[in-house]
Amino acid sequence: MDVLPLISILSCILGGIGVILHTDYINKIIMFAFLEAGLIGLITSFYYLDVSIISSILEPIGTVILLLGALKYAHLKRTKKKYSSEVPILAR
Amino acid sequence: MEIEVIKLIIASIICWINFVVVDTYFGLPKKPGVSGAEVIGKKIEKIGGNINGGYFMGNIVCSPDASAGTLMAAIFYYAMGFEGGLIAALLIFIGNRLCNDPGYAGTIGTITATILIYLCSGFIEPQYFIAGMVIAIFTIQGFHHAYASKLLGSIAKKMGRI
Amino acid sequence: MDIVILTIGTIMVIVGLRIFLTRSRALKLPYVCCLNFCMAALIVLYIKSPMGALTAVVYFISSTISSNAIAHTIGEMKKIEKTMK
Amino acid sequence: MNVPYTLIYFYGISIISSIIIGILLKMPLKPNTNSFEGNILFPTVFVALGLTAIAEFLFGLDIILCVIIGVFSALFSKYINRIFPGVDYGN
Repeated sequence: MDVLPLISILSCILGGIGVILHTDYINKIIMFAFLEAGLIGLITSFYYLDVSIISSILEPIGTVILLLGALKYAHLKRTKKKYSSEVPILAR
Repeated sequence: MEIEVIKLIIASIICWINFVVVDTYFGLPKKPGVSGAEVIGKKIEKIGGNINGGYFMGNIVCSPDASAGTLMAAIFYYAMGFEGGLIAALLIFIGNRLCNDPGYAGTIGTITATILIYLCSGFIEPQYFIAGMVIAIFTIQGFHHAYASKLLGSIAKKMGRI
Repeated sequence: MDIVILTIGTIMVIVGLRIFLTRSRALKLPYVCCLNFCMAALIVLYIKSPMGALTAVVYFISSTISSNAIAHTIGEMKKIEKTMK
Repeated sequence: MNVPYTLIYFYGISIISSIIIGILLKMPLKPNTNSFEGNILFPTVFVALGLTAIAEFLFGLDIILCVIIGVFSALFSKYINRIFPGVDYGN
């Protein structure tokens, strides 16, 4: 058995377990990048090169959109808490 | 078997010297080029390393510099011959500009790596340079962060580029 | 088995386990960078053609953009936590 | 170890034509490591080398093709600041 499919399958399994087990969401996104590496290697090992190029171009776009959502969520949570401590009726 | 190990070690040493010298000359340890590199530098200083070596490692993570240039030169030389190194320089320049970096270190590192591989092509085949670059990046980014950052900081101070 | 592919595979397994076991968020990113180097090298050693080299360089640059975005977001979140205290 | 010498002539033609067009376009002479603008040596020569290598791999080389590549690479690095602009993070 070749090395590339073996290591890609190992990387996919480790990344999947890591996405489930980690609790902080930046760690979840880092583990998602780890899983993407294994996925692109697994696509390449079956000689689908065009699919591999397209999916590796589209991968950072999905990561950037997830990160924008995470940043907006953190900012919103901070400001909401401060706002609710001062004016309790209007918050919820 | 022994001669393959010797070729691997020689190629690894050549790649290590090439990318550390080019990156240090173009001022990677001096300041964080992009905003994400500062976080990694501060974190490495907190666990007991050097701040300039930390900036170096953060800049390598956040944009393709001479380390990526050396790997891409070896890859394109393995696939296409000498012209591949020139194509790799153009692609690395575009990648540097996509990551908000002026791109001096990556392009010149790729050209010097291509010339070094061409000079060594009589007795070391290019696939040994691919594995040698992976070993070289493993000794900096993956083995022991504090010791590697102290080593990079001392090299930068010795070259006078802080 | 070739010694080149075996060396890169061994390094990739070690780095993958260290990504999984490190606790800090910012110190996981250098290991991810090392993993990207290993995967690009394995792709071009599996497919020896100009198209394989193009696949490797496109994969490497786009994954570098991804880790750049993750590092920038960690810095921004630390800045938010510092100002909103 | 045996490079055909006509290839070196073609690469030289594309580099020299790109530098001449760069001088005519009034690009800055001294390289500045911190700025994003292209000067007469840095992106021009490397873009010309890369495009000539791609053209050799795809079509084969010619004198007129080399001159066209030189003009195009000089124009590309003249306007490199507009094509790939640098971003400053608001601090």
